[in-house]
Amino acid sequence: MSGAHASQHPALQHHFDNLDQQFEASTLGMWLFLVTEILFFGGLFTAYLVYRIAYPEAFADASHHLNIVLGGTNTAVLIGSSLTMAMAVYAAQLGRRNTQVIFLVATMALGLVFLGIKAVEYSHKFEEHLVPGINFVFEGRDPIHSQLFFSLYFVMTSLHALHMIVGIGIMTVLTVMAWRGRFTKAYHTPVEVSGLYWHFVDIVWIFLFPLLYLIDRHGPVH
Amino acid sequence: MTDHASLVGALNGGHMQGEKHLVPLRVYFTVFGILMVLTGLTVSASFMDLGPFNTVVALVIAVTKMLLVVLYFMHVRYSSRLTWAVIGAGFFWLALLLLMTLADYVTRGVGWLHYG
Amino acid sequence: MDTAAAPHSNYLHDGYTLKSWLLTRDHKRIGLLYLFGVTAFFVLGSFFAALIRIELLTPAGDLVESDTYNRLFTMHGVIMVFFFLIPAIPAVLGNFLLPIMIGAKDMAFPRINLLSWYVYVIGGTFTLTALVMGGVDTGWTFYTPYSSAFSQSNVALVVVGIFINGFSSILTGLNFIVTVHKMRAPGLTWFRLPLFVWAHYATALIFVLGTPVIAITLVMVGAERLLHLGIFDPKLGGDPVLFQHLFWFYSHPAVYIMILPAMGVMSELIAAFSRKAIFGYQFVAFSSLAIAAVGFLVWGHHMFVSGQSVFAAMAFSLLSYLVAIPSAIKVFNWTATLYKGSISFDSPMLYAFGFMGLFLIGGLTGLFLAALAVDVHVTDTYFVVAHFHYIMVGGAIMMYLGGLHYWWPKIFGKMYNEAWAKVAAVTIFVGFNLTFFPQFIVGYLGMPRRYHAYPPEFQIWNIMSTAGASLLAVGYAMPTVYLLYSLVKGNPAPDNPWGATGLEWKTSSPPPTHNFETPPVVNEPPYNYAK
Amino acid sequence: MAAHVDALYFFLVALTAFFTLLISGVVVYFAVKYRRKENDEAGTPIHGAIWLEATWTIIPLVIVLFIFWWSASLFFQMARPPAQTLDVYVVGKQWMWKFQHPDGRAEVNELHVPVGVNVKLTMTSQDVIHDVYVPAFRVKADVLPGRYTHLWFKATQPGRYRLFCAEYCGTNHSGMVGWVVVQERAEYQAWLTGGTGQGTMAQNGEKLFNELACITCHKTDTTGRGPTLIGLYSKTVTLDDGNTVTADDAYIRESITNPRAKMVSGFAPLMPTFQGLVSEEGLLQLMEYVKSLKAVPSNATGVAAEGPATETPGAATPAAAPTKPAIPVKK
Repeated sequence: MSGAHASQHPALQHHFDNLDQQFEASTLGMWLFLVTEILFFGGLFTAYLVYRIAYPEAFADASHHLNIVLGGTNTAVLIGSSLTMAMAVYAAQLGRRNTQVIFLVATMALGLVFLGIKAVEYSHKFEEHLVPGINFVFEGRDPIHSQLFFSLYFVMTSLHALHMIVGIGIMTVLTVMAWRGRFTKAYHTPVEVSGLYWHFVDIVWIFLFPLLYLIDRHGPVH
Repeated sequence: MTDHASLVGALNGGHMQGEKHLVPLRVYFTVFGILMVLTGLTVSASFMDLGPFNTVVALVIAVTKMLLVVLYFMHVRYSSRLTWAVIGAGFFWLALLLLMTLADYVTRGVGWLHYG
Repeated sequence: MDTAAAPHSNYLHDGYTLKSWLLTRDHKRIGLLYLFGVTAFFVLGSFFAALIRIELLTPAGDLVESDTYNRLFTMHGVIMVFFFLIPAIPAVLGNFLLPIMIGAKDMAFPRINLLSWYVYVIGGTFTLTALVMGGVDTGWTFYTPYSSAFSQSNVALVVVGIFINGFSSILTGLNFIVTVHKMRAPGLTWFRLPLFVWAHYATALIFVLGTPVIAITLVMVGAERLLHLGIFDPKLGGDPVLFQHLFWFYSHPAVYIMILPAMGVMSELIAAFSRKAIFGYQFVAFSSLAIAAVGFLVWGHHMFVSGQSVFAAMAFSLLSYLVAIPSAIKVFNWTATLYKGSISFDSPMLYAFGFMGLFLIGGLTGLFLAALAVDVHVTDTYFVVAHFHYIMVGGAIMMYLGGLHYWWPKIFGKMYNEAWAKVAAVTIFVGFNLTFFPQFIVGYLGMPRRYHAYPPEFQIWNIMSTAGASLLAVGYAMPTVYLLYSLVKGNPAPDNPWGATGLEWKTSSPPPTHNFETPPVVNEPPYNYAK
Repeated sequence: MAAHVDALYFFLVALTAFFTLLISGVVVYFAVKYRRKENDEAGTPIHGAIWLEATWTIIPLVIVLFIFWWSASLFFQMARPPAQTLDVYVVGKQWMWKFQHPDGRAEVNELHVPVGVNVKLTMTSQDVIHDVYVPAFRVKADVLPGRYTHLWFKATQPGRYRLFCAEYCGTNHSGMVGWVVVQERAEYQAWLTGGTGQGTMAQNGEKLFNELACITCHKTDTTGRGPTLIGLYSKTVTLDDGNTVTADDAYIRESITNPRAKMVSGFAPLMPTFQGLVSEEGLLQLMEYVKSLKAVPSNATGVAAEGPATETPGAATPAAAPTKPAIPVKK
């Protein structure tokens, strides 16, 4: 053995040789988890792709009923939260406790703003009778397949929102840990790894926004 | 970004956590700025009639944004080859799922092969 | 669990309370928790199989109602596939052995490892709850729109159960990959790894890349069934064939989740009982990766009559043939390993010989199903049922049992009765063939699967099959008895009863809590018998 | 066709037997010859041979590519219905098969066809996925809701052949079975005309066309609010977005159930959906009616290849070789 236990750190788990190995393992683990997430959302994107190619008009008509201002704002909010998350990791890397806490809280706040706006959008959809299965009335060229669009819209955005909620939960734990000074320059693996997760959720939205909100906006409104 | 070389060097060699991939702040802010600009761009592009290129433009912009987030916010630019391989595998398998499923749908109505 | 082990103590003596087991983070104990779980599900699944075989003794559906029968084969499939076969070798043997084989103290993420077992138990609980409430009748394949709009059974509960259980696979796979990458002992390069580890690494790739797709697919089925969000139901504008694409994207590679670890066990057994390095080590190792990768490209061969396009069917057929090559390479290399070996006939090796024969038939009959024109005739008949049982029961379960016998002395430190073990291995082999070979014939004659009642001309084959199944049941009952007996009265096992190589045989039987008294350093190639 | 499938099938049986016996034989031979004689004996260290690996990679590869070529070319023939076919329409529902012959006779769980004639089934389901499977003919195809699938065969011997539902469809799946009754042509003709005067499918379709008031808009001339349907079938239609579409079964079905999805150029989107208002059988009858609306009145009803007398192409090809029914036939 390399005798790496010389610098025993309290956060080092017994089965690792040193913090580096532990950090690399955690990062690799998170990346593998994100790969599973890619394929998890991938199933939805497959359904979306197949139906969008089959029923382009129905998807365009339906897409025009989404609110581009709210969707765009949410995109900006989420990108902003990615920035604050990156700053939180940066602060952790430098071992700055207060900055870390501030940026983690900011990330959570932006996440909550996103969810709030999403809730407003959902309530509009209820009012506009655009919720398949519960309340769906649609005037368009191809209502039944526009309904398909809204099914996918709700499944995709709600699963994305669920990931946001989980992310905010993780942030809460991290904030408490950071506040208690658990992260140092030498050990802040949880912050880094959770950051990867948060950015991934942002990336999903980066695709959802144009795919759901921006279909054929120049085209005629039906 | 002048100190990349030393950063990458520190990364690949033996290193202490905390000193590695400390990306300069201005990189984060620049990336954030570009992401916001691209968001505006994708919205305005969707209001222009580009024919079939509307979808292409939207996807190119989305992929660019994704790459920026992955490379800088997620530090992949400074990560090991293993990380690159893992991410590559993820997207490759996603492509398999999308393309092989699509292979069925796009060939369903072709000529007399319209079997179903 | 982090307390240092006393000298000469082992992981079994590291606490005797229920809590010391249920909160353990020791991969060996987690492996045993899984052993308990998969055995329970195997017994349950076998019970349903027995009822199915008894029902099919007569052409008229006279033992149970058709609704009951449909629930029987569905629950048999769901339990055997998701709660027995998929976790069996990886989560029991893989969990126990993988860290030891690479000289690590534990998995990379011990808590996640324990979590995966709890996730498995919770998923199983949902499924059992559905069972108690009357079961589910969609077939394990959950084809839409039957599952999402028509079935009157507990589809949602089972779908939730399988969804949750999927995370157990994902977490196990993730743990395996990280462990193999980051936790290998000094000197243990990739080409010094046992082939068991290669096979489990390949399996883990499928866990990670495939399982999420079945998870999201089941979410969509659930959304359509519970919330009437149209996705697959044609009445709501959807395409039911899309479900089949998404389902088989995972569920075909899932077959390789079952067989790849079995191939890994096979390589260990052949080497150990021939006392010889595996012939063409690198080819066997890479063929595991090739199977895992190409296995993702062939799912459409389940859908040749489903209404998918002829072009897609052709592409999937061609790719299905390509995946046959790495399997063939493995078989040839195992055979060549025997050449000039020192072959013993200990009970694990008997399972290995049995596996060879059954896997040959199972694999070669796969050629029939990849052949478009023949598949049209035999798909959805008993031919398919026979084929996949040859792979999953003849292949995976034979090696699960072979591996269990091989490593039993290591796991529990006890020797079982070798004579009984030999009798059991032969009984299982004979019983298995009697059960499933007639199904090839009745399938070719046209008997569709999932039939509660069937035309009288098929009866003779079904009687044979049921007769074979009773022998098979006796065969499976035997190990349960003598293995359990060995725990009480068995002779203590030496550290290396078979004279085998591999790090697991260099530590004590059973191993200490942290696997090795002194962390191992590897400085020799694998299967180095010619010292 | 069945004989061709069987040829490939038995080739594969021979191949399987050959390799199973070969490898098992080698394994047994090695196991006996190299059995352990001394307890501490080790095997001879042999690590591999690249030429052997190459051999057992390339030979199987050649074999499987050959099988692929054989099976795929056969599949092509099975997938493509011949030009001249006797059409029968099939509706599957939990748990029965309904067969409609174009000129009227409908039957349940029994399908009468003449011997030596190419029969094409156009199939759809009213509920879940079913599958028509006639083992003796080696044919099988899923029957999907919301869509038409096709299957064709040529029976070469009179008799009764079992028909199964091969895609699990719920409670009474194993009861969704029937018979294909293959008759000599004269016998078949007699059966066909022996119905109770239900009228042809096209006639029933016309009745439905009037009952549903389709006639008010889709007139026989160009004065209607909807496009005329005269001579429409299999023609190319220009849509309002400039695309074109062939007026095939799928298009006509969609135009009835989801009329606004493909709007014909020059017409307003006035037509309501008839989804749920017309049964699957009704849709097929309407389709037959549309098909019968020929621009230039042609011979007979316009239903293709309905007269068995004209139906002989290919009868002398190898495909017509007598099929030995694999299933004992009950008379």
